[in-house]
Amino acid sequence: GSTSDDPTDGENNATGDADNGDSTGGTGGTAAPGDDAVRIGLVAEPASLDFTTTDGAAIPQVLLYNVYESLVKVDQSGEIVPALASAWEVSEDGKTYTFTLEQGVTFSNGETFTAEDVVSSFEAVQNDWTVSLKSQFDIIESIEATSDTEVVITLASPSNSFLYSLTTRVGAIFDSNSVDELATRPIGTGPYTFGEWNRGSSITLQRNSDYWGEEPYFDQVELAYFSDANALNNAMLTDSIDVVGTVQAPEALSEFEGGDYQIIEGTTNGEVVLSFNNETEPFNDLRVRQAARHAINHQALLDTCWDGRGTLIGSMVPPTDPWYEDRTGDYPYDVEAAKALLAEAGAEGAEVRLRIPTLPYATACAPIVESMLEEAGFAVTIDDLEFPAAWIEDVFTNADYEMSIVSHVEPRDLKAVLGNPDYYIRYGTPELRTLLDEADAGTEEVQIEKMKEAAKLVSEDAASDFLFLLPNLIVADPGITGLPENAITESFDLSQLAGE
Amino acid sequence: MSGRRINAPLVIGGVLVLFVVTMALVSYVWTPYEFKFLPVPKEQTPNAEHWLGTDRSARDVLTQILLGARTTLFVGVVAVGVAAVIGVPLGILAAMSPGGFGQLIMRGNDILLAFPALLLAIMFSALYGGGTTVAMVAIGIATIPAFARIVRSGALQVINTEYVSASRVAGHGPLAIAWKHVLPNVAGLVIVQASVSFAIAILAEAALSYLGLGTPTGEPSWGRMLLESQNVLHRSPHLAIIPGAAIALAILGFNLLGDGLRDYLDPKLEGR
Amino acid sequence: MSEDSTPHRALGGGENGQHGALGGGENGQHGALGREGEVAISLRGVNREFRRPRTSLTGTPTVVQAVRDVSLDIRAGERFGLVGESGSGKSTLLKMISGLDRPTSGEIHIEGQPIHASSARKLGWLRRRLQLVFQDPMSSLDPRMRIREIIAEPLAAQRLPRGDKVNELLERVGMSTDAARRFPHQFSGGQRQRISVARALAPDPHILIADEPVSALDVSVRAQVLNLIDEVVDGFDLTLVFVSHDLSVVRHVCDRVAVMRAGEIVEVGATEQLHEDPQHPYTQQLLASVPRLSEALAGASAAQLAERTRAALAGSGAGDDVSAEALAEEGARADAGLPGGAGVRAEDVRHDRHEDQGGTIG
Amino acid sequence: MAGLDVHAGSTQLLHDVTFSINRGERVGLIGESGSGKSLTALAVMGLLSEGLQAEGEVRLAGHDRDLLTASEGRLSHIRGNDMAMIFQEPMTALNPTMRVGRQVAEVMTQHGTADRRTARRTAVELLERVGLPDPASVARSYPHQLSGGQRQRVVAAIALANDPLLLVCDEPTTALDVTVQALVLDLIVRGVEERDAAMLFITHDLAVVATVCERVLVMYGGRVVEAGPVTEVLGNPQHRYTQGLVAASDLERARGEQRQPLDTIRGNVPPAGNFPDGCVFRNRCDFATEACESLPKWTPRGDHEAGERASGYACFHPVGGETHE
Amino acid sequence: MLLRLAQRFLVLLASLLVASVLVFAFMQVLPGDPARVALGMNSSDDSVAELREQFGLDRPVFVQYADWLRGMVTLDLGVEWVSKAQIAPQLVDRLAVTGWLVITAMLLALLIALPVGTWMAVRHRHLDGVVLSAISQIGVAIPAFLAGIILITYFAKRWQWFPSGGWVPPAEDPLGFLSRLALPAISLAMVQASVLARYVRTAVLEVLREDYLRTARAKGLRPMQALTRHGLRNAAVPIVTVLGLQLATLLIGAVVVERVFVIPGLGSFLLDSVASRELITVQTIVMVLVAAVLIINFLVDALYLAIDPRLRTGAR
Ligand SMILES: Nc1ncnc2c1ncn2[C@@H]1O[C@H](COP(=O)(O)OP(=O)(O)OP(=O)(O)O)[C@@H](O)[C@H]1O
Ligand SMILES: Nc1ncnc2c1ncn2[C@@H]1O[C@H](COP(=O)(O)OP(=O)(O)OP(=O)(O)O)[C@@H](O)[C@H]1O
Ligand SMILES: [Mg+2]
Ligand SMILES: [Mg+2]
Repeated sequence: GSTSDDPTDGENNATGDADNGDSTGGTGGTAAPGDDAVRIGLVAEPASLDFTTTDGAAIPQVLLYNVYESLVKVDQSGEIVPALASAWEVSEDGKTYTFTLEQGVTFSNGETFTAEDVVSSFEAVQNDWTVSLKSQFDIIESIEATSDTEVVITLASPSNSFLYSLTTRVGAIFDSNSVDELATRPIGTGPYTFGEWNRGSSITLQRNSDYWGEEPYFDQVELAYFSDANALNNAMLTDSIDVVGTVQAPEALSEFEGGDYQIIEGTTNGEVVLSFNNETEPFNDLRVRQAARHAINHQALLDTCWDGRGTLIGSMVPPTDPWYEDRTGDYPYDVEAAKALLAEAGAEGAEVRLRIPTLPYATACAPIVESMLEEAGFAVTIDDLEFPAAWIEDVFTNADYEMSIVSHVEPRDLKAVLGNPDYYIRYGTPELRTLLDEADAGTEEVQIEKMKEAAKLVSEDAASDFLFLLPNLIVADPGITGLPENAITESFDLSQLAGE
Repeated sequence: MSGRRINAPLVIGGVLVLFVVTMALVSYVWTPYEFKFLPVPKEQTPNAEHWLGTDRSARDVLTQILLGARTTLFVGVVAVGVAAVIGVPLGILAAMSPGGFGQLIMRGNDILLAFPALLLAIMFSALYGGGTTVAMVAIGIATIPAFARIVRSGALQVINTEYVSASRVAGHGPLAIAWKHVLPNVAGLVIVQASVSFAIAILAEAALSYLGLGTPTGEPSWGRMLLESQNVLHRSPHLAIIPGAAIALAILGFNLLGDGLRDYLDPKLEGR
Repeated sequence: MSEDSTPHRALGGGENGQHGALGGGENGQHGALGREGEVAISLRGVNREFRRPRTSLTGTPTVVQAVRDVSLDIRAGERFGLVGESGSGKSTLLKMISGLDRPTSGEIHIEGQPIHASSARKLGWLRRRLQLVFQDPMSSLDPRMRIREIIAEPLAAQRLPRGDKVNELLERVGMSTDAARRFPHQFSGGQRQRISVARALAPDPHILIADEPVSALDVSVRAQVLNLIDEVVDGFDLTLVFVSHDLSVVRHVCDRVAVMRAGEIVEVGATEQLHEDPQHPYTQQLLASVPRLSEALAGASAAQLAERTRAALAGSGAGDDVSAEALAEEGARADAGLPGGAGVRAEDVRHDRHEDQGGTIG
Repeated sequence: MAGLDVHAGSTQLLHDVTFSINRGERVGLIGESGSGKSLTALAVMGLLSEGLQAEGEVRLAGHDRDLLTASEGRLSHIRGNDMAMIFQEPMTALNPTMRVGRQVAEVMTQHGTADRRTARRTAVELLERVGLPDPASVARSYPHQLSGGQRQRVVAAIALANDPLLLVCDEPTTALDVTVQALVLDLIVRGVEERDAAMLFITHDLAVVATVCERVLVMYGGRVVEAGPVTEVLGNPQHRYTQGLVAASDLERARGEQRQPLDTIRGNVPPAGNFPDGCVFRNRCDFATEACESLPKWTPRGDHEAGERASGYACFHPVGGETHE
Repeated sequence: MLLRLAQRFLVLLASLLVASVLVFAFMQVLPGDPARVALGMNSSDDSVAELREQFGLDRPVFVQYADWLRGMVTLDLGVEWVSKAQIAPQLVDRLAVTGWLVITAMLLALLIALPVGTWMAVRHRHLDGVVLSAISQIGVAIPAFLAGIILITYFAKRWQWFPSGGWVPPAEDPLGFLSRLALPAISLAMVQASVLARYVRTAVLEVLREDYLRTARAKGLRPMQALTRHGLRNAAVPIVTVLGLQLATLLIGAVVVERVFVIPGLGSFLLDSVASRELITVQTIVMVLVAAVLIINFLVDALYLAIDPRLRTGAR
């Protein structure tokens, strides 16, 4: 993972680390459990607690790795590491996975965790889940509990992404007896148990005192939800909360600089995509798409709308993925070239609607994108669509748009976003799909090579423009450690959280 | 005999309103820059090139203020227009129609009164998405009762005057009376109400924009400027102070103008 | 102008059991006029009821009999007076005669044509023949109209040629023609009444109805206006119906007088006769309670006046100290929230004045 | 009251109004609308509205201080106690949200002439004495439940409650019907007589003033133009204005076989501040000459025990005395 | 009096019914399939259909309406589509929060506006009265949310006297409750106080011109005595009218202030529910707000009857 602490904050950060240096020796540190509580401010409150039926990143953010655990998980450097499975083996043909499970694990309702729970959880994904993510398990041919502590999963074909998918919400293990109460009382094996949910303001998690692993430091973690970035920052400044989980307004960071705060800047999986509707005029013409890519001055854009925080990427791959390549040079900022391309396509003055969701990064960047595109000869109108409802309806479901700005935060989502011709970007060319399939089926090296090709393809074919990668910005009181500095999983992993 | 005295609120309000109108008019022929991202540093404090500085998207603030005046006035004019065009005839009708029907109109009016501008705007924005037009229409509809009521009470007084009886004896029908006597005599009330409603419309637009339901991203609007300056308040307070002051002054202007007009225009009708 | 009217002369006084004689021949003052004897206004059994909203859960809605069973003939060229205390139904009666209101029951004919059942739309002809002058010099002229338009209003409404009529009328009522350009508020009460008279004369009516036209004026101005009315009635050969609560004014202006009380006409008769020899106790009471300058100068005191009034009251059957009836009438009027009363209707008070500043949002 | 001037900003509304009223005397004040009658009454009571400034002197027997310069607190003690007032409009003169009985009782508790309980009781008695039937239930009523005549009686009860030395009445019966007027006038006069109080009675009805008062002041344009015993002033007016008033109100003279036009005063009362200099009446007077451009002197008529201002007139061309030319 | 109340009550019921039809009809035309929106980007068609069935969206409109109405009356509103949380208890909680905020703000505003407005009227010809009046004009011109932002900047961020937002129920932590209530209530109250003070000024000025006040002075009451004993009750009639209206606007105005101060009241509930297309919830909240306004109007009418005897029966 590429961690880039804010340089101006070095001192604070160092102090914070030094104080806790010995108590939190990385993974599995030995912080003495105390009675403390910690309050973490976040922006997007989940709509529900049940991610088996409700989509959205906010639910797994709270529950995954904290309340629910999976067999394997992704650590801060992007590695897949053991969780409920202490070890696993993959057969030669890449189709059979054998997991050895931890012993002595109980659910927070007292039930013992066994291989049966894994089977029932995974079968539920295939049978009962209603969100489309369930399709990740379509590849599973069979799931079998060979003993109380061993599970064997057989795939229809080899897939590099399968193990990775187990680190996401579909891999979450539920107690087979309490799935009826998913929406109101989540039961898992994680370091925290679900406390209560004050709708509109907060969710509290309690320390799971029977946790099979290292017990968390804090007795209680309160996740406080704020309607907007500014309110969140204010709460931090007035000491109502101890941590800003994700700073949604990078400009605000300067307010914390020089104060008694630690600022952590990590990376995310959130590619901010200037998406084109590849199916309709004018973006069904490659030259128009290329013109749009040339028209954007990415550095200036990032500097202006996100205060220079974040990473320029150029394609749909974050630097934390193994197949990352710097593609920012594919379409350098060149207004003349853009104009020429537009003229060539006969699309000068092409009228496009930039239909954006009402989310901070989109509303901040849209006016600048608009200005830049107009400079190159597009006629742009910005359309605010309320998020989620209106945006999902118009852009996402009906693809009634020419351009939008959305951050795609799911890990390794090139395939999901661009590989599916029915997805709202309406790209998914056969050429790309072939590449993606080959990558998934091949060895690790093949996978990396094919994925690089795919990333190059979508960039050069200008399937969309990739504005930048959202930074992960955390502000915390100096004494707090173990915060997940990179938001590269679906979870806001609180297991390592500690204080002084 | 007539109370036509130029008074301080009238003058101050008039000047402020005139100032806003001038800004809006000027924006048609001249703005210092185009309203767009400029290749200059963002969040500049006022300086020689950018008299009011630049905003966080590196756009010229003065330009935005000038264009924002246009949006503000536009919202006000349309909202007040909608309200007046529907509310005034409704009020007159309620006053002039016999018995039950007038009561019915007023009861309906009471129900509409229970949907204040902001609530209607939120409902409308759920229906049609946010946006200036939606906001204007919502504010306009929510303001209908104010017009209908004030016009009805004014019209009732007019109708009970002897000159209306005289007009009936002269042979005028209800329509002619409404046109020749009622309307001119409630015009003062309507103008005052329009001015006050204008202020309310500006307020509502600002609030809606602040909620993200008013003027959309990329359009010049004072409420929006206020919203967009929130995150940089600590380091560029002028980005909030300038539009904040503009909003407050415009509201103040219209309120004062309304008060002043109330005193200036015929004191007989409203002196009741 | 009798050629287009169907005279209703057949009806004398017989069938209505009022005091005094109706339409009889005993008053011959203005007998020499052209339309002599023709009935200009005829009322038969006219009633007007107003329903008041119920005031308690159990009570029944009250009905106010503003005018009850009035039958009356007013002949062309007559100067007819109507007196009575406030709330006695004078204005209500006038409104019905002038087609501004319709009786609950009964018949009204103007110059022989029925108006009691006609909708306002069909009364165009009436507007040409009958005009009104009102009491309040402040509210009887539209403050937003120029005098020219005010006077020409009946002409405009009836699409009559305007010509130079406005100036003629202004001169006729003793005002200079440059008044035409001005607005009502630039005139005093007396002048406004002159303008009202001018407006009433514009369509060359046959009948002029005046509802307390001088009650709100000072004596000096009152004299001017009374002279004017006198003059135009003679000059234009009008039938005059003149309402007042002031007996001496009616006595000065009218030939024949009807006395109203509580919606009823209690006595009708020639002015002088009625003054000299009032028949009905109520008329006697009214006459008794009027203070007179001559008497006062001769030494009559307030006590004597009151004594006389009380005696008359006793005669008319009211309580001996206070006229319970008179006061009750007034009270009822106040309750109704009518002009002069202090009653307020909640619907009208609510919001009206205060809403105009509106609320705030946000 | 001596040399009272009242200004509203730069316009002078009252000029040198001087008169005195003896105990037990009833003085009338007549004149057309806008001649300054109410202003005079309010100045006596010290109730002129804020925008008006008064100069001169107002004295009340038993109080050595000039009331015009007296403090508000001092005036409050006098008002309602030694000096009371009845207003013109009975419909609005009472507080609509307070029961009548309390409003009457208040004037007594305010001045400590009775404690709360006795005040209540006395209030009912007073209501009875002003001739209200069933006074107990009237006391429990709100003003809107009473008729105009009844209300005016209540107002009279309030005014008479503390046996004032001076009662000021501003057109107390103008809004009433004649029958009621006759009774209310009697009631007021009796009340004043019983207490041997002085009364200033304002009206524009000459017959009323003649019935009620012994002496009368005629006002026009903010000046007293004529004064004297009622019989003299109204029976034999000297000032041309008084003459005009008397003639115009005499409807009986014009009656006869042939209807005659009434005498009138030409023109109208000008608005405040627009009266001519010199004789205020000269622009409406048929007898006006150049001499009238200067202020006419006060000509005493006979010898009145209350001083020369008590009876006389200010006119260059008095009726029957063309000698002044 | 009873009759008037009964009549007004019937009108209230009818108004509520009409308003409910309006609200329901309005929500019916919301674009987008609420079920799909509720389920999110990655939902399958089957599950959408299932949800529709589960929540009865496939039934005839009037059945849905009747159901909803019954739910409102019996406070059994069912569960939210997405979160599956019971609506009614949330609604009650949120209403309580907004209620605290609005009522506190109103009382605060009244406490300021009554004396200040009266002062402004009594001294309207003097410098202090004019200055106060000018200040109130400026107060009216500052939107509550702007006031909130300013208050946060100084009182929360700079001086750290109060938290910048959030909420705790009074029972849980009375001090914390008060400190969190303070700023939002003040920012609402500032504007309200200005508006009200102006109305109080007008009303008192009006009353000062009344004859009965002159009568009271003629009785020997000092000007202030006359005003307090005779004037204020009469001035209360128009003020109560405004109060009702202002309470209504305050209720809705709280929406924005709740946003600024991150208060989990009815306003944020509404905005969140609109954003996530919880149709029934939106519908219900809107109805609750509208009903609140109508009920406030009714109470204002009832208050009139108490204040103004002229509106009770005239019978003696
Ligand atoms: N529109 C109405 N609704 C209810 N009652 C009415 C209405 N108009 C008149 N009345 C009642 O009818 C009665 C007669 O009223 P009207 O105005 O005719 O009296 P009036 O003799 O003209 O009195 P005034 O001399 O005061 O003008 C009164 O008791 C009044 O309360
Ligand atoms: N507060 C004031 N400011 C300015 N002018 C005033 C004020 N009060 C009264 N006036 C003017 O003073 C003049 C005399 O008024 P006043 O009320 O004394 O007349 P009045 O003789 O009592 O008339 P009325 O018979 O109508 O009661 C009027 O022209 C009036 O316009
Ligand atoms: Mg991604
Ligand atoms: Mg009348």
